[in-house]
Amino acid sequence: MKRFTRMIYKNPDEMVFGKAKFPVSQRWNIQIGAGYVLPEIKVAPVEGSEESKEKMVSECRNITQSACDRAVAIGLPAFMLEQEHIFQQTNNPEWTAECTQIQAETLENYHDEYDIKISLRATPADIRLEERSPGLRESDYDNKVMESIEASAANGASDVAIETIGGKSVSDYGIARGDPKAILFGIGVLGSIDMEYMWKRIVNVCKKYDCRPAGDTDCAQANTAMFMAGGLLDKDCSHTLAALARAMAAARSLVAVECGAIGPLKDCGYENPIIKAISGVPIATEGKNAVCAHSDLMGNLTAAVTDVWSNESVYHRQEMGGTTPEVWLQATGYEAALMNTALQTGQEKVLRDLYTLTDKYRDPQGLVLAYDNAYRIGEAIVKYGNDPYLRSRAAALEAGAIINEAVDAKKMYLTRFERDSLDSALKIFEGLPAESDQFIDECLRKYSRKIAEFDPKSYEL
Amino acid sequence: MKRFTRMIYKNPDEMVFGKAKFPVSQRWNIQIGAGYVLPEIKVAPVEGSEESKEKMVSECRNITQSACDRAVAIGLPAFMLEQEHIFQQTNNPEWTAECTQIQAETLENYHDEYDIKISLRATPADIRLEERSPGLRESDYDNKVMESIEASAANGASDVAIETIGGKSVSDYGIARGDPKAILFGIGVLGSIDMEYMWKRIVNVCKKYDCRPAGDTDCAQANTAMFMAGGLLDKDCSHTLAALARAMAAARSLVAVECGAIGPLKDCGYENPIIKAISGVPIATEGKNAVCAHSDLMGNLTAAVTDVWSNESVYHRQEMGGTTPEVWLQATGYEAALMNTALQTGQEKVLRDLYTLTDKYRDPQGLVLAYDNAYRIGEAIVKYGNDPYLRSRAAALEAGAIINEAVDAKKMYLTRFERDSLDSALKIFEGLPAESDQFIDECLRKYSRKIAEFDPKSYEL
Amino acid sequence: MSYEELENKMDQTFIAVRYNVEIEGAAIKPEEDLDVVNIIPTEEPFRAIALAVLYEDRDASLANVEKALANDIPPIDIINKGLMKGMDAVSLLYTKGFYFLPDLMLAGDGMMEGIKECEKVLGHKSETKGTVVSFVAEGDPHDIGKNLVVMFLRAGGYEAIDMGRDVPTVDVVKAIKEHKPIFVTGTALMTTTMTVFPKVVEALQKEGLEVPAIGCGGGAVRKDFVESFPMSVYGVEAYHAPKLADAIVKDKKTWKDLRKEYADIVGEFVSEYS
Amino acid sequence: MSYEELENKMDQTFIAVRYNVEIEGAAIKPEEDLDVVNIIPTEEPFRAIALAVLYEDRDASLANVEKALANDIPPIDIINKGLMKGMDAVSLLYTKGFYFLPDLMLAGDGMMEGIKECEKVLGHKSETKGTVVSFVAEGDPHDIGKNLVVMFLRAGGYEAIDMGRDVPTVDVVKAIKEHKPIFVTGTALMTTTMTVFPKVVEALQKEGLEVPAIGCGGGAVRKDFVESFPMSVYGVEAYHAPKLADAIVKDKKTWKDLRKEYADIVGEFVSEYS
Ligand code: B12
Ligand code: B12
Repeated sequence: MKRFTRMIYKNPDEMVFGKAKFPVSQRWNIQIGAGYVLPEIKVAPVEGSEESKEKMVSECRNITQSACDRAVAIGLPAFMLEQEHIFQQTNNPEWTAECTQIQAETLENYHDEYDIKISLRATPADIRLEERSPGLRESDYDNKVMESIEASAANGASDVAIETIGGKSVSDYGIARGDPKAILFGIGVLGSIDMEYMWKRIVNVCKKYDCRPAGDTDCAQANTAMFMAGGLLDKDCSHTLAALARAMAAARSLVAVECGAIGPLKDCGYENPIIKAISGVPIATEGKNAVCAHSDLMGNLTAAVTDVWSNESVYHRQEMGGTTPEVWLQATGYEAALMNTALQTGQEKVLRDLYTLTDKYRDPQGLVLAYDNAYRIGEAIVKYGNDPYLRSRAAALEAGAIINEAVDAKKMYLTRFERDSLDSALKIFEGLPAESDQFIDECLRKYSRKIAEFDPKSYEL
Repeated sequence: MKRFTRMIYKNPDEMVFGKAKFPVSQRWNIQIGAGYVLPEIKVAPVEGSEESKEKMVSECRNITQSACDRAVAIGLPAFMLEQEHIFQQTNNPEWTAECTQIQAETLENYHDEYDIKISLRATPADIRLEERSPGLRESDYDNKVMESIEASAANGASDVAIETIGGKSVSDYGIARGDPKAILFGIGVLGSIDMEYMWKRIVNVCKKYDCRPAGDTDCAQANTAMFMAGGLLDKDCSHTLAALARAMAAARSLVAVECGAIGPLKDCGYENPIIKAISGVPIATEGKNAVCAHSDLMGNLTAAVTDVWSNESVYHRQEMGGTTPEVWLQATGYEAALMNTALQTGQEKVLRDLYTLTDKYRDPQGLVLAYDNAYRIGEAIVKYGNDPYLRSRAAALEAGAIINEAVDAKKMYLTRFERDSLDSALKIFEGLPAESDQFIDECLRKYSRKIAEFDPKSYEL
Repeated sequence: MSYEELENKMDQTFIAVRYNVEIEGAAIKPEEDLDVVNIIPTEEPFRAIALAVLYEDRDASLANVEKALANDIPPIDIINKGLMKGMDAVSLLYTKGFYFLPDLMLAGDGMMEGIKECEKVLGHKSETKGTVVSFVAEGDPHDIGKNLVVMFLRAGGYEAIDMGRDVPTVDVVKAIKEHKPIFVTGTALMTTTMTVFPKVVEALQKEGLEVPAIGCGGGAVRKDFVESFPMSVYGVEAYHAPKLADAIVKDKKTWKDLRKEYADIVGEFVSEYS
Repeated sequence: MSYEELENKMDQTFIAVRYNVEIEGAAIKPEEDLDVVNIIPTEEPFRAIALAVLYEDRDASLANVEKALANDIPPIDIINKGLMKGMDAVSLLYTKGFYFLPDLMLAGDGMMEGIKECEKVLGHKSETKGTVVSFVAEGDPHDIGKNLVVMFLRAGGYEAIDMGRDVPTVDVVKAIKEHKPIFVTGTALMTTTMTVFPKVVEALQKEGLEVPAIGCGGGAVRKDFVESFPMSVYGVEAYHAPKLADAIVKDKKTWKDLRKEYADIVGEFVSEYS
């Protein structure tokens, strides 16, 4: 496995939505990152659809057909449909097979009739449970995940993505207690180890089919921190600490690309701009059109360098304006159209900068993901590119420096809680050992004892 | 009453979002059209809330509080809350009073605590029924509407708006049958007559209070046409005819301003850009963040010269990302933030042009509302400014010319249905009498007979 | 860069595809459509009568009917073999996407004109497939959807009693008692007026009355709401109304069947019914 | 214009106001907060024990408790007059917005450590306000919400049985039989796993079992869904859990009461309960 030790982008200004250094081609005449932005639609299966395979297949078909109907009704030239599997789909790979197949068929019909460009993303669920022996590796659940990935690839998915959960037990502990060391260990070390285990296999499976290995997000860790951080007035997780967690997540999610994933990276990876800067792969992101799913503090900023623009996920039901697959594809479709107009008229950098500046100082989490700062974090990562521990730590330190500079420049203002937790985290990180082995040893000793769910065997430690 | 016979804007390029020639000031430190765009949130009361005054009051309070909570959670500097009354509120003015009061109180608390700028818009329902004697004038329903407007003004609304329905009986007939003459009569003549009747009284009521008379939309007519026109593949109303109806609607909705309404004009008036060009008042509009309510074919274009950006209306219920007042305020709030960033950085004209060009050629309805074309239609209207009939006709002819020029330039492509209905409508309009009286006479003779609901007495004809 | 310069840089199809234009086939004469050929009678005077409806020519329609009546053609035949066949063809062309709503409305006007002439000779109302009662919920002024429903029902051969809008719930119940409809259609466009539907059902149940089905539709009405009380079925498109009525009349379907078989009955994918 | 130039033109407060910073009051010492003064005992050694919890000092907490036990202070008093008071103050500061979740977690760790010491002396588990069973629905891996619920319940003086995540429904029923909880909390973050809740209720009903209430919460769970079956109440925030439990234990509230009085019971505006 080749680690990234240099940046693919030469400077941040090169980065812009709709264009990636390494565009991806898929069936049905789709190119991603090749000069246009694709809108994405994703809808959660309705309650009850999990009761039988037939219901789930019909649900998947219905979501697909509604999305297609609206796409042609409003003239979208292209779109991506993602299906995030629920437990039952992944746990029963034949469900995966049939669901994927009906979706592929439906999409192909529209492609044939209207010449519309379509991409189908399948996202099997990572149903592994660390606390249930034998844990993350070679358990029954682990096998089902791989079988489902293969069933997706074999039955018409244009690409597969996943949100793996390696290291979650430790990072959860760290996030809830504001313990920066646990977060670094959970994300930077354990997360990266598990990524390698998963992604080498995923890439091998995809090679057998006309299906691309896309990417993985640190939903289980950095998004948990972001969720707990919540709005400006919430008090469950410091927003500066969440910003550091995000920076570390980039070092972790990069591993998928190092194993052969080619993008577009999955939508809920808010760390994706950093990975794009490092590796040049196209990315999916979400923001102001994902308010149905959750509230973030950077609804525009996340569009700045995106290639696929997503609604994250929404209940499957009726709105006054149509069904939710219709309504939310229209939402992301119109935003993508705006970006494409900018690309066509050569104004993409202006729009990118407006997107960015709208949220750059709304919250420290947005600040570190502004494309210029994302690039800086990327540089910090590749500097220590060969060592997952050191590169996550470097990412966190750089994110801290970025926040502190903005504070000094009187552009970012922090609450006491944010200020204190940042200072304390940076102090801890600065004092950590320079050797990975030593850090791992320390952490194993400390956290194996404190965290019941954490099982070093799941990471071959 | 002074009719507009000259344009307030000297050229289309002067028009941009967030700025109006005549900004409006309201309580709670709000300025509209004074250099920033306000997001608007509107939520339909849940089923069952109509059962009692107590339920409706509690529903209104709840919507308000949720919206405020999210506004401060994501750092919005300002927003507008609109409450569109349902039948029971308007029909029972004491409901209006109490609902408005609780909303004003709740907003004021947030204003006091957070220094957030807020505007409260009340939109009483036009519950008059032309077919139920004595019709639109001096019926019981008519009185209730005025009482509700007064109750809104007296109990804390920052402004009042309304969607009056004069002329609907005839325009409905015309829209369903593709009869351009009926549409012109219904919108241009009957609509304008009824507007005058309503708006002179509304402006007088508002003068008594710290409440602004805002505006009126042609929802009942032009939006009905737009709704029937639907998506690209729908077949209920020709999109070219809907475009002409929209142009006529501008001539009709302008009457509110001529009677003393000062804006921001109400969100669902897609004709508002034309009226802004003519009169300089600020406007509310809706588009890509109103997909919850309906699908239009110009989700970005409608933002180009807006001052208040609305979600139209959504079910009151839970999303994964919070309650709908929260979620949809966040949606409009983030878009308004983008526009405000553009204003701050001097890039507003670039963003305006991107918004416009994204939809200019998606559909003929968007084409005629692109700000340059909206301006042209405005010029056609003021040229015949003193005559409601002639100015609506001129608006329609100009809209037709705009579409035909775009077709000739090979920028707009029409279906046969659109082509034929446009040709036929323009031919009919060109052949109409040059005198209002003669046109009215002809129409009275023709449509009184054919349309059971139409009652000339409602228009003093 | 100026607006014009920006505009000139654009390739519009990159942003928005006008699929309506893209997929439009060649223009054909309506009577040459293969399915229409099978519907329009070959025998005169019925062919001329049907074609006048197909061509939306109200005057010609009237003249044809008058001539046929003068020639002692039975009014029932004029209606069933002529006017209705023309309208069937029109409906079909609408479903196929060649005809548009105004075509339907104008053809319908022509057909109704002809039927009225025939009824004058008959001395009574002509037979219909059945009676339907249509209303807009109390407190609701939105009536275009209802108007379309009524139009489609009439075009489909039903007698549709149009009760108008903002109709007091008691009046709806009264009308149901009076007309004993095979189907009731209710339209509401607001969350706060769709609550009338369960009230109608309750009132009917109290009086021990039943109708095969109440179709509830309109802008803000949701399927989950409509299915939360009995006797009702969620209606999606106005042109589904006669198909639902047909299913009731011809296939004796109940509201329970309609809920289950909706998409099959209307013969197309309906997003709300997966 | 370059990115930097654009950025330099901006007045950020025009776009986004950092209300968290704007409304922040002056820093105060936790023990000087007026409400905290009323909670923390003045008498030693209880004051020192409570303050150690308030300061989230696990080592000091343990040392204080050991000293007090050595001095023959009854373990029950150490828990109730010392440790729990400290935790009450911490919870209060969290509610007031001065303390944050990590404070709660760390103070909780300190408290638990102290309680364990006391229990060693007691020879059995200390009395709690009651037992609660907490689980994450079968097929659902999301567990942070549940972890918070468990933490808040424990901080509030309840024995919370943490069953983990992806818990087979039969095991939940078994645990309820075994522990006879005064309250059950279920967490599900997916539309397709929240359907476990009514199944639990059904299983209980089949066996003729009842619990005062099952609180159902989590990301994708909606109130309307939870209220579509009996015995359940929709839970919004994790810190509401002990308040709901208190209402059950102290005020004998049933699930029906909880549904009706939720906002009052938790003492704040709750958007989902208007
Ligand atoms: C045009 C319009 C108006 C016009 C109506 C003109 C007219 N000719 O009817 C006017 C201006 C009068 C109007 C007024 C108001 N409106 Co209005 N209006 C609309 C709008 C934009 C379009 C409605 C329409 O004509 N659609 C086209 C027709 C053809 O559609 P349809 O009736 O739904 O019918 C279709 C199907 O539903 C089906 N169908 C209908 N019934 C049945 C039955 C059966 C059996 C079957 C099979 C099918 C079927 O057939 C049709 C398709 O083929 C809707 C938006 C929306 N999303 O629906 C808002 C909307 C309905 N209005 C709304 C509101 C709030 C109002 C007002 C209360 C606003 C105010 N305060 O002024 C007032 C009402 C005042 C009052 N008296 O209470 C809200 C309702 C929100 C809510 N509470 O649920 C909506 C949803 C807009 C929004 N998102 O805010 N409105
Ligand atoms: C982080 C996250 C993950 C992480 C979980 C990490 C973790 N530590 O638990 C990981 C990566 C594992 C994950 C995985 C998946 N996820 Co996920 N995830 C999320 C996310 C972004 C945040 C969840 C979270 O931790 N929130 C913070 C906690 C504190 O909130 P909470 O649990 O809701 O608890 C709060 C309240 O609900 C309350 N509460 C909870 N229970 C109770 C009980 C009582 C009694 C009371 C009073 C209160 C209460 O207390 C808390 C607040 O104080 C949500 C988004 C969302 N809107 O919720 C999606 C979300 C839940 N995930 C979703 C999906 C689809 C998945 C996957 C299926 C995706 C996939 N195919 O890979 C997988 C699951 C795989 C599987 N095994 O089936 C969807 C579910 C959609 C649906 N079907 O309904 C969501 C909604 C995102 C979305 N909009 O698409 N996810």
